[in-house]
Amino acid sequence: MSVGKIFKFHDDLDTDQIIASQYLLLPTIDEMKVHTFESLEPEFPKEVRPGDFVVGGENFGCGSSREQAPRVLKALGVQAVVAKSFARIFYRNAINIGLPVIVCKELPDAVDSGDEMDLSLTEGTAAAKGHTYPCTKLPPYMQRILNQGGLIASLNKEEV
Amino acid sequence: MGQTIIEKIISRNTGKPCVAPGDIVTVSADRVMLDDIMIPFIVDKFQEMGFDRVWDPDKVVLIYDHLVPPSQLDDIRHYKAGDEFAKKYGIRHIHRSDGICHQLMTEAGYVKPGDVVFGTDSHTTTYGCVGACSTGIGYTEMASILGTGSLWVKVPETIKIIIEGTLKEDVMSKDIILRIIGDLGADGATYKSLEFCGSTVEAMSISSRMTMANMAIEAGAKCALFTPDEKTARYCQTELNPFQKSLSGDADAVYCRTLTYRAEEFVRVMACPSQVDKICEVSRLEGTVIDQVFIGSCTNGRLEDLKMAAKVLEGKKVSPYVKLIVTPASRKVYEEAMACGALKTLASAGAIITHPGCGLCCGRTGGILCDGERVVATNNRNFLGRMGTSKVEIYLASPATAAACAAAGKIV
Amino acid sequence: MGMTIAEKIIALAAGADKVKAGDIHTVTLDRMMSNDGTTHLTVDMYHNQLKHPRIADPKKMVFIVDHNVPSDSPKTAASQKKMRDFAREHDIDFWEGQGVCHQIMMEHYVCPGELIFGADSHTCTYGALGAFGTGVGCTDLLYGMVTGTSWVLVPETVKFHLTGKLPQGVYPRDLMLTIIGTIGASGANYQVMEFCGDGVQTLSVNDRMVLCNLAVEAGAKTAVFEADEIALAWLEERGRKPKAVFKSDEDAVYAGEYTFDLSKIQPVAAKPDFVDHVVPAKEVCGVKIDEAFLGSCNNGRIDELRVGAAIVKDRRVSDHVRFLVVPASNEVYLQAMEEGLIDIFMKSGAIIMNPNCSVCWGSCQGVIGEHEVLISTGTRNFKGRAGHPSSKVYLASAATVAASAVRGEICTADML
Amino acid sequence: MEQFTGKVWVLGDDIDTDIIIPTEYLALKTIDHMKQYGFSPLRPELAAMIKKGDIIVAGRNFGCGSSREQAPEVIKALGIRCIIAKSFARIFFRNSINNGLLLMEQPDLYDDIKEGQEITVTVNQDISYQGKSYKVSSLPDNLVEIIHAGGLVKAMRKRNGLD
Repeated sequence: MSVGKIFKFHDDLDTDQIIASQYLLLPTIDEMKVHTFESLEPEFPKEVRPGDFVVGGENFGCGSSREQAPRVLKALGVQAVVAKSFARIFYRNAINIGLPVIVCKELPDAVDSGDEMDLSLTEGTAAAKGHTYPCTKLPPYMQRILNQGGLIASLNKEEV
Repeated sequence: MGQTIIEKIISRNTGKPCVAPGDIVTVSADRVMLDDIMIPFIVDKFQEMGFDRVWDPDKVVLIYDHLVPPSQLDDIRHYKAGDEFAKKYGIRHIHRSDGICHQLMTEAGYVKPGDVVFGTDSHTTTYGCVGACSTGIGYTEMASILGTGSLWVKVPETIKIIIEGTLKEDVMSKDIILRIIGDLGADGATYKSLEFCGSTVEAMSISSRMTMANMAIEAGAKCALFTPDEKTARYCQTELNPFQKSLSGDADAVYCRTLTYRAEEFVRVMACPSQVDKICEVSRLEGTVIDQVFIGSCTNGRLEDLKMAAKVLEGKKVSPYVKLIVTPASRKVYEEAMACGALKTLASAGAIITHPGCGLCCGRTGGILCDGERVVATNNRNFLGRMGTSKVEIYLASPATAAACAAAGKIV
Repeated sequence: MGMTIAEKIIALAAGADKVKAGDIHTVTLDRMMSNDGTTHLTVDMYHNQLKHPRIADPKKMVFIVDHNVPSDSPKTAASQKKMRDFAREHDIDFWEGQGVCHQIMMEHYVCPGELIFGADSHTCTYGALGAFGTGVGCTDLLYGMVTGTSWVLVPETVKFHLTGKLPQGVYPRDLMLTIIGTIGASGANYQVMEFCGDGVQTLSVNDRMVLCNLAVEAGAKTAVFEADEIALAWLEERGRKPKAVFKSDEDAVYAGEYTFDLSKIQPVAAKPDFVDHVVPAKEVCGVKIDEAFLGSCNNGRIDELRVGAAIVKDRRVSDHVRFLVVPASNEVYLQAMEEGLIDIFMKSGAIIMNPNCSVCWGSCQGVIGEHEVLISTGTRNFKGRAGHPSSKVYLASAATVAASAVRGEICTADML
Repeated sequence: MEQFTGKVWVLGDDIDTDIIIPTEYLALKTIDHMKQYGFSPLRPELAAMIKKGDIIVAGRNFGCGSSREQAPEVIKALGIRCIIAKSFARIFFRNSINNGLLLMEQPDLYDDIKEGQEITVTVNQDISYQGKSYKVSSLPDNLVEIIHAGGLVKAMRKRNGLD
């Protein structure tokens, strides 16, 4: 993990905002990803760089079960999503596809879009603006899936 | 010298004793039809031309059908443009979700036998089913008619088509018109008027005649006319006046061409991809696997079409992995097809029944297909890319044939 | 220490005597549902990412094309074709254009006691029959399809004690929106909402589906009712038998408990752009609308069509409103036709579309334009969900939606 | 006599209006938004290759199909100077004249021409291609009037005393 730029979003950020319905049936994630955050931050797909972070408030990723939501973020190179809390399906989907989702209660209120952040998954900390904030650690079961690169990668590994 | 139907209508409209093919005359419009796809363009041109009033708002009918229900954000702009225009110029005849324009124009009583009518859609030829001279024009010309009430036309030559005898049970008027288009070619009637007569035509319902008048444009025709009769009078809820009664071709009228058919010789046919005049007997296409069937459109979305489809599908199911999409031509057709049980039969067979409108026929939404898919459809055009990509194969057929194909999952 | 219904279902699926909240278990899935929102991605992963592509049991799989029917573009058609071809090749039950996936599942598959994954967030609907249905992404779905199993974190259960009976003119949708408004959009995150109490007896399976369906809008993993006599009679009519019928134990552990007196519930609306922005419907009366939608897996069943039809009967939909009526399934459509409801809607000027997700999913059919306002019986009112980012969606009951369609602005049925 | 020279794009028989501009693009805001999709079902690359002043030569029944006036407008917006075909469909013919897009019927040129070659057109007289002359007939007077006015809109503006 390394330092990246923050893109910050509001509480109850729903999956329709991450990727709207009309793009979900496009053939590939690559065709969808240019529409990420289209109605909120249309420039996001152009501005985000590999290693950058998405930071949210409470209930990040609420709404539909569309796995396209974490996948477009991952395809754009988002290193991790840090939020005060996550909606259940988004959280599970993100882990399944190997996108780290980090619960951190304090950091979201202390940062703004454009700030830099450093995340240490092993230490379970996020650092920004000179402060280091503790993050909630993933349960080992989920950490293992994440470490293996996602659920399908773990399935393929188990079958060696 | 005698006159053809179109010559009689134009003579009467222009107040001349007679007109001859090739004459260029200015006619007054008895009615005009504006559809939702074209309305913003019409409004722009109308304003650009500098008109400050519509010549006769009661003669104007505005119909939303291609974009109902809306499927893209821009569609809403078209409704708004239409609503604003209607409000500003006092247009009262508006249909926002009642069905396809060409169905509504005669069904709702806007067009009577002998009328001269223009519409911003090529299938405006449909109203020839009640003996009206009707034809499609572009939006610039529509804007000028809205301002002036008139339009120049060249009096067309007429091709007479005589059909005598009784059709076989599984043959519909769609099979007839497809065969005629095949014989004439896609440009065989360009700038000409078609005139249908003979015992077969006399025995036909107005719906069947509509199918034929509707598709005349696919042979390039300017219009296609049937002699108004008692059925026409009933359908139009009117009594025919002497002029309307006179609308048949005179014995000594001059025709540029006459085609004669025996009804018994017609068989079920299809127009094969991707030309409307590429006609083939169904028997020669049998076994071709299909992905989708569409029954609807201003060509074949009427009650008799839905009843025929229901008769074929009674007690059957649509073949697995095949979609049958049924789009009634109008709200009235929908209600009648519901009342007689046709919709129930179709829905029980697994058909997808949508709200009346142009649906898939105009290629905006309503069952768009992808590369490698094949569709049998009852509408009027099988042009390249009309219902999806250019690698979609479209076969045009009658509702009876289309329904049979839906049950079989292949052309039968 | 006892177990809740949800815990018992998970225990059965995990082959464990006992499970408790917070445990992670591997479970055998009873059934999996996937729709055209994501199946094309699942199929791609199946072909491109698996070392040993296989399907544990095709009979447990159901594929349903419902989101974008009839298709609106070649790309949509291609994604659906991919799904159709896969179903055909692997002998997977396949439905297309026959209704919204959750309605099809309830009509034809779901049984009490089953643990069901659906690649759609509203899979929680199945709790109406005492099943554990939950929404997952397509990777989870793929894993389940390949192995027949999955992992679940046993959720806590929150008890919703319902008492009394809803007043005339107030509907289960008002009740559920009120509950979500009370507990918030993440008020039950990762939890199970269990409905119980004497009020439950007044609710039909249809009503219970309305409640369970929206549980995900409070963040819940699922919602569940005990499969009582009402549920079992409904099931029997359809010729199905339960897998298992569970009651929560007296000493089961709940993470929280709420009580709602049904007789106190009033017509409500959820204001844009969040499902938990719930206010009394009277507070939003007068808002001019451009479109009204009666349909969806939440509120497109025969009960709601009856309510809507009774209101628009002998009335005309406002000239400036597009009123979309979309039955939740072909079965619902046929019944509504039989009862004369479709005729009433047609005569009122409504637009009646084929059973599908329609504008609730918001990508094509019935899309709303710039600054337009939709009042909907759909599941969500997120920003731009139904069309242009500047458009607004209000959620309300079928009665309020139908009345508003007639009036041209938001109003409750008693105001007509 | 008006005369011009241009490079030729050759299209076939029955070029329909759905090929010229497919229905899915008809509700785009302006002709400029639409024109990139001109001829896309048949030759998706064509629209980008057409240069101002180019000429289309085609076979029979050019412009058959729907009454969409976007068809001649798109062709005009792409920069096409004129279309020479064996024959034209009726509505397309009217729409083109009304928009000031020049059309000529010529029965033989299509059979001889190769794409990419240049031809010289003398309006109302003939077309010259590789030293050979192909006759064209002149338009009826009422259409000449519309073209001289610069299209129907301009003719109406004149009528309404605006220009």
